Amino acid sequence: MMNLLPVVLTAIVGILIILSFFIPHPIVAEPAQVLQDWAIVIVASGYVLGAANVYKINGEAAIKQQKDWIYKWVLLGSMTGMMVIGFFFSGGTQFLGDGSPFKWAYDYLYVPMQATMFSLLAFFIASAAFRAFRIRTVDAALLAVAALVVMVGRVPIGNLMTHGLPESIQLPTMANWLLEWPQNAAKRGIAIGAGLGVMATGLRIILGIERSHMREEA
Amino acid sequence: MAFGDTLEKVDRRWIFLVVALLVVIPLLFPLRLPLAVSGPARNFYQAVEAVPEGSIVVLAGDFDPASAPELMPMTSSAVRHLFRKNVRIIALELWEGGPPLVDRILHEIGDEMGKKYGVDYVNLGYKSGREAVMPSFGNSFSRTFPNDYSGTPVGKLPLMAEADNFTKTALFVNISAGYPGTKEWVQQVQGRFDVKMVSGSTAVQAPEIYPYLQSGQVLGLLGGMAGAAEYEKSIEYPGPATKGMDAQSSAHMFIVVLILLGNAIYFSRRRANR
Amino acid sequence: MHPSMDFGVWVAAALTLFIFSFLYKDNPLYKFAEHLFVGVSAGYVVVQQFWQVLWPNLIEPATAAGTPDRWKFFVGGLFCVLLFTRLFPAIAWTSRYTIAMLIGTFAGLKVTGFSQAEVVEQVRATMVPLWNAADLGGSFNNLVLVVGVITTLVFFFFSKEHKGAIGATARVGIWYLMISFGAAYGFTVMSRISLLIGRSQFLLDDWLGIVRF
Amino acid sequence: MPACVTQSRRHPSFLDFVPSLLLALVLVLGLAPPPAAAAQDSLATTARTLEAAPPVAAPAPAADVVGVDGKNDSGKAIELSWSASPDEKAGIATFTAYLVERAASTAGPWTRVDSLPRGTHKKSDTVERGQTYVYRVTALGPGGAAAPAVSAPVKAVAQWFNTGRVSILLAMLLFFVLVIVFTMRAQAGEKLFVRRIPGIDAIEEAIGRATEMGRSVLYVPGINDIDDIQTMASLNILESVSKITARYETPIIVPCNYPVVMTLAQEMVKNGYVAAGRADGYDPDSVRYVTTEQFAYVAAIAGIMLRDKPAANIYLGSFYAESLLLAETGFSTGAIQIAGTAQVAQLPFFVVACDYTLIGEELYAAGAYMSREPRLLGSLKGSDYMKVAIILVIVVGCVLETAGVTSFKQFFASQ
Repeated sequence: MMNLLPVVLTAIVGILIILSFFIPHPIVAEPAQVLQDWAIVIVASGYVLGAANVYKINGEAAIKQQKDWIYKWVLLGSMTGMMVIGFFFSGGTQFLGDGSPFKWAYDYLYVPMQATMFSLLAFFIASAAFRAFRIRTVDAALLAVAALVVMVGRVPIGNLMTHGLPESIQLPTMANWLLEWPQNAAKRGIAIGAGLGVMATGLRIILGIERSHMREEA
Repeated sequence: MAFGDTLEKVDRRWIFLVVALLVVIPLLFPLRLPLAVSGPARNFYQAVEAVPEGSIVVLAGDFDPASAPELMPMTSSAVRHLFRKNVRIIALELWEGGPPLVDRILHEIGDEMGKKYGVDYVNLGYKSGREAVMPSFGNSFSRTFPNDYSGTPVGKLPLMAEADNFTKTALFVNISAGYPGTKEWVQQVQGRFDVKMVSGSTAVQAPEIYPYLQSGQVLGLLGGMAGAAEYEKSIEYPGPATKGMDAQSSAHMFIVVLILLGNAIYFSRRRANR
Repeated sequence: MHPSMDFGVWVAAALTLFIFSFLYKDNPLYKFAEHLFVGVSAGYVVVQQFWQVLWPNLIEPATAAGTPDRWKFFVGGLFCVLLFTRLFPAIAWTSRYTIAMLIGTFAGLKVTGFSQAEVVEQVRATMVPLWNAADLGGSFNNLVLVVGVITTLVFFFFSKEHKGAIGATARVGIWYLMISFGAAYGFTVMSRISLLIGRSQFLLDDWLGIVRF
Repeated sequence: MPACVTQSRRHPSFLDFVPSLLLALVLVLGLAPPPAAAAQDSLATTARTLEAAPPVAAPAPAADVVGVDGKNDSGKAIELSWSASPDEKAGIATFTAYLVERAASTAGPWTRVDSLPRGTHKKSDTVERGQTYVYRVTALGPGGAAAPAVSAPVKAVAQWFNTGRVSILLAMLLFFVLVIVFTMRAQAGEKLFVRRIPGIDAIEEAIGRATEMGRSVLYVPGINDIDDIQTMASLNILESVSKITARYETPIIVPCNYPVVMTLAQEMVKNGYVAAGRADGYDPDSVRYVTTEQFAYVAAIAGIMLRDKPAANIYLGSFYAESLLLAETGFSTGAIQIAGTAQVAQLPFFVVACDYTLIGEELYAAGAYMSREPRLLGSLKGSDYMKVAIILVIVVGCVLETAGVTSFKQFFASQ
């Protein structure tokens, strides 16, 4: 019973949402809308729950003085600090207003660190291009040619290099053609396949034969 | 193959250093290489250009600082382009990390062009809920966003009284870094509410948007910083994306050289082993 | 050169350099910045969710007296509370109702969204005229598109061994896939380099004031 | 405003039109919310001519105002259309705009809906469900307002089916039936054929080589939690892989980044060893929880690669930016690399650096094939037959489009 009820709930909710796509009548549309209203706040609560888990995992590591425990304190301290200034010292719903301490932390801590973390990939991609891009097969050769044409053709240097040639064989023209026709065709094939995959998964979830999401934390 | 061997075993930190130099030097000493505007970017420009003066456009800025260098220039250009045409903007954001970035753009350009908050533009701020927000927002802007970015009830904003769903808007501009983003807006809103839509995407996501272009689900596409630079050129207001194009070119050329060199070493070694 | 006079910009620049130091090797400065980042973003998200989602969409309407259909907000709030039982193993099972509802909602939305945008619309857009004497270039492009979509679908067909005609068709499908992966590779390179350009612009402009972008 | 004065003197029922006249006044002064570019332009021109030109006549009225309930909606829209005022044509200065108003009955009071420029003869209005409305359209000009054209009463009701989505419904039903039928057939024990997948065939060969070299096998189940179907597919494959490593007596290392994934992975590896009849050979420490931090997780795996030098690296599951770091490090250690993911953006990095790559759905197919789970097989088979149907529809559609018949394609258009 305890296991069956949630499965039935999933089925009812899923079918209602699907029906609301085909039936505009408010008898179906309004409950579907309410479900979406709830989904918005539940997902938000999910983020808060996730933060609680960050506390739990890192708190344990910090207290038990596991590897890198000193940094765990940095993590816990900065997280707590953000929440304290965000909840109590930044003007409530105006928390992201100019001049609030929370906005300062966003501008000068969050933004530069997140942006820099991801910019590291620029270096790694260069290194991987040299050390782990091998044209061993016809397939890889096709991939390489398309990659080179797009890399050069989509930036001004490609424009400069083939400036004098007839337009149809200029690099930007070739890059754009590759993108708009053959690569587009393959992406569409993938999209159709992936679309069917998602629909099948959705159906399995609604029918209750896919339940991996129902497992609880170990 | 001693040279090849040395090269292949080279510490990758040397590669890192060259990448850094090839990005920084062109930024310091720009060449201003000529830029060509691609079809999808031209279509983006034309779709915005076709918006009747005075109408309302929805702008969803779904990104965070990680992709800001690609997407902020696009957002700025789109806002500038729309304001120039006296089009009013309703903005929203579905990525938790980015709302202040979009808000800054709106206010900076809004102030510069003499636009009034609440009348000429509104920033509805952030909502969680990914796909669940989208059809919900399409049904009613104000039900999904009862308050704006800074907590003002939307009932107090004159612009919001004019449009509460997509039937009253002329275009939907989505600036998107991934999930949730252009793909999900197309799936949940574009078809369902029959919305005219354009997309500015990170370069990583851009190839996946092409099928929507050919089908007409998305009317125009800006792909990555190059797309942003093309749009800056179209609206004749060069910004950071245009200024980044020399560095982008030099770094791309370096990666091309790395791929070719890596394979040259690999093939000569294979021949030698035979 | 006009270095920034803003303390915040110096903090941002220092953290940027801490993270870049990882490229030389892993070190305490990087570790510090990494953990600071995780902490700051986790804290940021909680505050953001509270003031921009939970407050206007749940707490405010549920506590205000005049809200129409207030029961909806109470039920929604109850589902949220149930989610937090996951923190307490003894009653964690009650969170299943919330998860069940959420999964059902998303499953429903995805089923209809994908069937319209990714299947029916894509199939419709692939029905294109293959011969138009007035526009041979366009006809050729259409042919490239249709052949690509069909061969790619054949490659992802699992009920027959890839031999004979099916094998040959699937082979063409692989070529299309490889071209699309090449394009994706090129675009990914573009994205990553752009991010580095963005950081360099910050360091050179906002921090050091050497050039203006 | 001399024009208005002239108008009022000539028109018998002036009082009826006070609101619209005021509106016309407001419009001409440019105070109203701008209707649209074209109207504004013409209004501006009119305003200019007015100052100098002699009074002009009011425009001829619009006619045939028809309001119909908006299709396929929840009863919130009325679609209005009317035929043009004969004076609307360009070059005739007496026309400026249409004023659209509505009321509960012809007795009024009338509320303004919109004003529309020349060339626009329809308007979609948002209304209350189930309430009756009458609409009237008045042609406005510098010479005043024409007699309004009034519609018959109209009511918006909610529809029970969105007829614009028939093609989607049919496609969905067909596909669901296929999936359900095949799932039932698989459950009944029918052996459903799945084609060979080269990357999967190569796994045994790679494990064999690791055995010869006396080295281990590294298996990375992706970086997402179990709610990602890719992770589940990977764990299904892991069971079969560990069966092979058990047979060859080769150690397998499985670093995980989520606690739940680790628990399941342990179960899978154990099952594999038991199935191979070597339950004693199972080492619980072979499956490890590392960390949920993306880059820290990758750094830990790179450490394993450089230290233990596994001879075969298998990356199956969901991957993001770390794909290229894994593939690069593994490549530099000379291991055989087999990868598979449905994250399309990451596939290029695997294709160029790995010996075999499972592309997109091949990962799911491999999971279904190796686990023989009816629910997975049913979906796989259902998708296969749906693809055949799709290819047929595309071919027929292309032929008809080429022949100039567009109704088939039109049928698939949805809203």
